[in-house]
Amino acid sequence: QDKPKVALVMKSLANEFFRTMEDGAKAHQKAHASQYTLIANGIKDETDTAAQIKMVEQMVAQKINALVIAPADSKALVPVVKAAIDKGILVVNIDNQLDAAALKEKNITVPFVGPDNRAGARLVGDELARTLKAGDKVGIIEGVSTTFNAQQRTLGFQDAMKAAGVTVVGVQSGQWEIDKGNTVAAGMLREHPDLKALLAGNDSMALGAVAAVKAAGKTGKVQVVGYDNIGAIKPMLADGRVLATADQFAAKQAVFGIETALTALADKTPQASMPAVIKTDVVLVTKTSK
Amino acid sequence: MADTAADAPAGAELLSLQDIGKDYAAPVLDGVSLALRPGEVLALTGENGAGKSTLSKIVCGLVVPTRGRMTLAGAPFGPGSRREAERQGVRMVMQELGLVPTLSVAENLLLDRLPQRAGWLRRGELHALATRQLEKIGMQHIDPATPVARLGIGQQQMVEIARNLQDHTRVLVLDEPTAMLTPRETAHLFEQIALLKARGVGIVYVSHRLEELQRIADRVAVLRDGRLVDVRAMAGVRESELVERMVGRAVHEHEGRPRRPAGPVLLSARGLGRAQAVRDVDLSLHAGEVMGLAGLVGSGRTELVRLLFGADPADRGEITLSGKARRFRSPMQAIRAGIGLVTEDRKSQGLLLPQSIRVNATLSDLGAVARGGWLRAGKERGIARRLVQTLRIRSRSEEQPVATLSGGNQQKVVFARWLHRECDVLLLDEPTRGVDVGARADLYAELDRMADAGKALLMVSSDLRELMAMCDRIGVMRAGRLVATFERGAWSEQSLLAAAFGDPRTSSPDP
Amino acid sequence: MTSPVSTPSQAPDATPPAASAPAAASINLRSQLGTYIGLALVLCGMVALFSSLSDYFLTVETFVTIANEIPALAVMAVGMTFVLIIAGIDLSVGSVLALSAAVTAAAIVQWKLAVPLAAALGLATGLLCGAITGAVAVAWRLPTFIVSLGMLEAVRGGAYLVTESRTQYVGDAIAGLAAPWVGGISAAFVLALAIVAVGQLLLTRTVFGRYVVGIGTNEEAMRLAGVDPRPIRVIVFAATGLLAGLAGLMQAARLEAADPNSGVGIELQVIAAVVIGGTSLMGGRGSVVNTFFGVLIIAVLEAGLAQVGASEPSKRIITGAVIVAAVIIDTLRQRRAGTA
Amino acid sequence: MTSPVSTPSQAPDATPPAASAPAAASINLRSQLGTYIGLALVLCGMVALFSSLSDYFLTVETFVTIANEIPALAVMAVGMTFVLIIAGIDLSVGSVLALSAAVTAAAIVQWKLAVPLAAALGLATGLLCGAITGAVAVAWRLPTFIVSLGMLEAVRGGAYLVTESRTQYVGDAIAGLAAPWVGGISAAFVLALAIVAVGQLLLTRTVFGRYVVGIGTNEEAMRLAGVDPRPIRVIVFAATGLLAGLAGLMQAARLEAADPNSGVGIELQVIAAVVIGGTSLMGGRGSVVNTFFGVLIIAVLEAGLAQVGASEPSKRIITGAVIVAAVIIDTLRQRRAGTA
Ligand SMILES: Nc1ncnc2c1ncn2[C@@H]1O[C@H](COP(=O)(O)OP(=O)(O)OP(=O)(O)O)[C@@H](O)[C@H]1O
Ligand SMILES: Nc1ncnc2c1ncn2[C@@H]1O[C@H](COP(=O)(O)OP(=O)(O)OP(=O)(O)O)[C@@H](O)[C@H]1O
Ligand SMILES: O[C@@H]1[C@H](O)[C@H](O)CO[C@H]1O
Ligand SMILES: [Mg+2]
Ligand SMILES: [Mg+2]
Repeated sequence: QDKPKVALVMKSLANEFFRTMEDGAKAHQKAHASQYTLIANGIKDETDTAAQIKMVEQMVAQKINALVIAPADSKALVPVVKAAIDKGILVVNIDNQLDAAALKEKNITVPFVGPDNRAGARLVGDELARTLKAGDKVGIIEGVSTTFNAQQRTLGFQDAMKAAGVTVVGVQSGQWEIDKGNTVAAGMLREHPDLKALLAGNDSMALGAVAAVKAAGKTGKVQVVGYDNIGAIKPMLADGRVLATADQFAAKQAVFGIETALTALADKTPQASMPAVIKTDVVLVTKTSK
Repeated sequence: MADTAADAPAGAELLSLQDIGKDYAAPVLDGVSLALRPGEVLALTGENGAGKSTLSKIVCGLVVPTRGRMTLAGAPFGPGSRREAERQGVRMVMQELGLVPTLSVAENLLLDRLPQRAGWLRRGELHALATRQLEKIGMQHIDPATPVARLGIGQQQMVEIARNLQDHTRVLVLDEPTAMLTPRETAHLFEQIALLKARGVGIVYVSHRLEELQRIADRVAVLRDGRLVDVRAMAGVRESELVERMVGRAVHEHEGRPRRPAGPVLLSARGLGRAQAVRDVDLSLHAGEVMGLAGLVGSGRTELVRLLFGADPADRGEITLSGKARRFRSPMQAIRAGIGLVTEDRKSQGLLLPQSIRVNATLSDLGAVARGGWLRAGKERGIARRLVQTLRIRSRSEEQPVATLSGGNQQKVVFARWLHRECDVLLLDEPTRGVDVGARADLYAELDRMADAGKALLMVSSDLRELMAMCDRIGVMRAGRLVATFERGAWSEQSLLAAAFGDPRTSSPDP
Repeated sequence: MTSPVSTPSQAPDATPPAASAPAAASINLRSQLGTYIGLALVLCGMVALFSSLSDYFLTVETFVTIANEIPALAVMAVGMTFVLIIAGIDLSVGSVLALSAAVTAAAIVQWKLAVPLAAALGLATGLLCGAITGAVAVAWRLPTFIVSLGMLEAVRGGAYLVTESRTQYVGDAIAGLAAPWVGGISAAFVLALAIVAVGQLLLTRTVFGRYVVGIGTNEEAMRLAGVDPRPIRVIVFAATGLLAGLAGLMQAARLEAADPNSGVGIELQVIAAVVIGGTSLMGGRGSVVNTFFGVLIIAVLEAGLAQVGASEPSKRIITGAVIVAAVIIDTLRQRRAGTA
Repeated sequence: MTSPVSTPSQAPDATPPAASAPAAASINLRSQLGTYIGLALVLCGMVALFSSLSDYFLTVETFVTIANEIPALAVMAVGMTFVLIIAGIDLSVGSVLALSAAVTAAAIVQWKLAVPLAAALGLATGLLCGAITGAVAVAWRLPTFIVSLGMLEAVRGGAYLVTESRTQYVGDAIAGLAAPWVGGISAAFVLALAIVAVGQLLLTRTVFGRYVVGIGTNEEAMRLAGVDPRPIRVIVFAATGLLAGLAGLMQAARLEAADPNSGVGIELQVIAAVVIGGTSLMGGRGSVVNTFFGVLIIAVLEAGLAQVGASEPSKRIITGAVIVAAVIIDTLRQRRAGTA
């Protein structure tokens, strides 16, 4: 009669990405209500690591059986994850990968269920590169610089630009946010009047960049790309103000994470012998994609 | 100015000032030379803004003079801070309270030398020292651990005085120490002054209460417009002479005037009360009369006028205005109904200190200087200027910030506000505190004019002579009750005091 | 200790009794202009610096962009100026901005209301939030810091609810507010300027403004002079809420989207602008025009740093230093002139 | 005509006319206990509510977890209590926390210093930041709000610089501070309790504490009494910086890493805890023990909402409501008791 209790700990639930993740998880639980119970939690922004740690501790106090976590910080969450494992809780990592070195030092293995952000960004970058020519100038708007996936996406964009011989004139952080993305984009457009494109680490910042392009009267002359494929970006893809974005299937990530955990619980697979990485999809989204 | 040394008690000079001057925007003190001898009380008097407080502050290191020199017991003396002056035995009780309301009485008394061991307070010693200090001024009934905020303003003044009664004091400056005191406390203070005198302390005593000066001063110095116009032995000086020296004109006293004809009852209270502070007060105030309220500090006078004004809610009883029962839940309602209140504590309850005289004076009725919510600058300035002239508020212009006015002039600004807004009933709580004789006369004349115009006035004062001169009736409060009401002619200083103290021999005259 | 104050101006036309007393109007005007100068200097210094660092800074384009970026900050700062003068503080403006934008977007996109109606709804939301903050603080006599902190949390929650935590795309339905007008300047900027002007007049020339300053200086004295401070407090907070709502519309118009996360932390930026403009946090003193200078300083700084591509650490360090330096320069100048 | 004279009062002559003053000690004790009760009630109410919503809330484990989560907040709140009592505010604590942690981490990992030395360096960094805030405010007589806002930005930039905007992994070198001791309680919690106790004693029983209260109430009076407020202000801010540094170490010990983003926005949480504890933002009044109750209320709320898995919007709305409600309840209770 004791259904396993699974906790899903995410980052900012004010970010559509995680809301989609949460909705996906909840829908899955509803469909499998007889198999497990779910507690979903997030923190108030992308960076409040301390709050996320508290969250994990509260879940441990709630005597959960499994924890599925999208860590706000790849390194700082490792100690508390270890503490959870020591209490016999099964832990699965999603979205943002925990730091391999830190895991190794703690002598634990945590399976990562998620996409390759660098590869995803590369897809978007390559799509953009097709409209550019060698020597063109572009700017990158990065997410919160302390997050692994933000760093990975910047690398992926750079890989693509390098391959096409396009010059990256600057990388500035827009903190994953629309306002900050707007300010940074506006500054880059002024400083580099011949800028050809802006590559944003997520769609919120891409929205800000679109507004900056419009304010500078350069709609159509400066391309914008994003990442996440959130709802608000769709009309912009349709009318070309955004050229491309990536979909990393937030809902599925959580569901895969949960299913991985449930299977391991059912099979009594010990934490140590779980697979290291379970890749999920990331696909390019453009005007023409369905 | 020449020092009429012949009349002064013998002895070497303790403190001497030579040619002291102080300029702010304009000179406020000029060429003041004065000597203080050990064991004498030198009275310092003069109109509001004459420079008394400024001179006192110079002596005590609070203000640096622009010109002049001082010596203390023969040695050059030029304290750069109050602390330095205090180290040399020169202390001052300031006109404005300088206490910390959130700290206890004991902590305030010993603020600059809290007994400690390695930084830790020694409470036993603190309270013992404080109790001794309080005993000196007859305040031993106050628990030294009480936060000062819980004391009435008069008691706070006594604490301020007690703080400065130190053993090693050589010169003590008292700037209007009795302005907030009642006779009993004043008597305690005078006893202390006598003791200090006997110990050879030199005392500078600033006051507008000339009768007090006659009781305790050896010599009197008169300041006018920042200059010393007279220094003489107190004995044999007539008050009217002093007043003329101060003001430069004769001032009329009202003693012996007939009772004003009383009109219909304008404001009345039945069984009015609030907690323990005011109990079962019945009172009626007639058009065209001035009623006084006497009583000891803390007897509930302030509380009573605040109830009538709606500043505090009453627990019980009713108020009738012009025959209609009213219940004022805020001063705003009382003011709309035609009641005004000149508050007791001008600094915390009356004034916007950083703002100009103009802003403060028109505050009670901005409607009169506005059209459709927009202020009419010219009209406002005109009104303010007229008020400044009427009340002789000593200032550079009506734009001077109130914070830089002398104490008495600040008081006049509060009064000006209620001249600006005409009201049928005016409550006045210690309206002449710190106001000089000349200005008092101006103020009394205004009150007379208001009474003649059929307004009803209720005036709280700790100055019995003022009440006896001005009022048609005097009510006496004790422990929250209105214990007696005397008609003009039926009172004496004796009977008023007796009622205030609760002397069983007094039987109040029948209405 | 009363330190000798330097002699203020010896204006010639002395009329009234004692000493030199320049006519009030001229005092005000001169000291006002005086205050502007301090801040204007800081601003010019910044512009000069950025111009030397970037070839493209000193261009019309840069200033048009800045002009179009500041309206939201500016209108909130006008409200905050009144709030600080009344000795209050409003930490909830950022959340109110987000909620108002969210309500407007939802009204347009989900409830299919007409744009003017939707905008009115958004503004009304802001007004209501501000009125609640003011009314709760007044009713229980609570510090506005804590009430508005509570509102900061609660209203943000409301914004998430309304948008279901998703950025709402609005499209160009309300973009008119942000669209370039004459010379590229947007309607929003003109509106913000008008609000600054009205705010300043309200503060200095009306009975209401006089009451606001008085209440901030000595509330008890105002009460005893017959002015009920409570409705005035509520009005000030309600107006600030309304202006935060307007800022939300401006933001949404510019971004063509309502982001439930927008305005996080902006309250500190707004307050910084007001304080840089010389308004006292203790109440009783302040100027809307100077607040506008504060807004300009912050906007130029942000735009300049982004334009020269300063790294995140140096952006933060420079911003911090400029905030403090601007206040120091302004304070010193005012003290020298004897106005502070 | 004249009002009838009421019966001559039977006031016993022995009692003075002044407020009857019961023994001070007993007043103090009673009103102190009284204050605690209001907050304790709020706390109990919350615990009861969450226990009814979650099966596992009322367990030793939950409380041990909470105990180990609060030390950082608690020690910063102790410092902030002094800051508010002295009529200041310190918005920079979150940034100082991050920088101190960053310096400690860098000292261990990059500069290979011994752990105690590294920790001392981290604490010294906090002390220095606080001292700068205090000294700048004192030297130019600036509002601490704006100085600490500048520091909030600049120090955060410093934290990014030191860590190169990457989370520094430290490992368990300093984990000892956060490691469970007797009954699962960590050393950090015990340390925090000790600091609360020392803070309360310092405030109520030492000359320094009395000066702090005095300066917050009436700085001018203190100056006239010969107490120089400037060094005391600087010390209060320096101590707060030191405590924020300590909070940084506690955080780093828990994370086994220094995150340059940690503590963003925590200043509002710290101030909320202090104000919920009844300390006045106007200065002159406050209690460290009550602050601790404020910290507990915030921690229990956070823990409870997480355990019941409340949705993000409802979390925010409830948090906002509880902050305001706690202050209302406490204020009403105090007013009824006549202590406020
Ligand atoms: N800081 C200041 N700046 C400008 N003028 C000042 C300042 N302090 C005092 N004055 C002016 O100096 C004059 C003398 O003031 P002072 O307080 O010495 O008068 P006073 O004789 O004590 O009056 P009162 O009887 O009303 O207390 C007044 O005109 C006052 O306005
Ligand atoms: N805030 C307060 N808390 C407690 N008791 C108070 C308070 N205010 C006044 N009282 C008490 O109420 C009584 C009446 O005080 P009130 O100030 O009305 O007297 P008063 O005759 O006007 O004296 P004063 O000359 O000091 O103003 C006194 O016993 C006083 O101690
Ligand atoms: O992957 C996610 C999203 O792209 C989001 O926009 C920010 O947080 C990251 O972890
Ligand atoms: Mg004086
Ligand atoms: Mg009184």
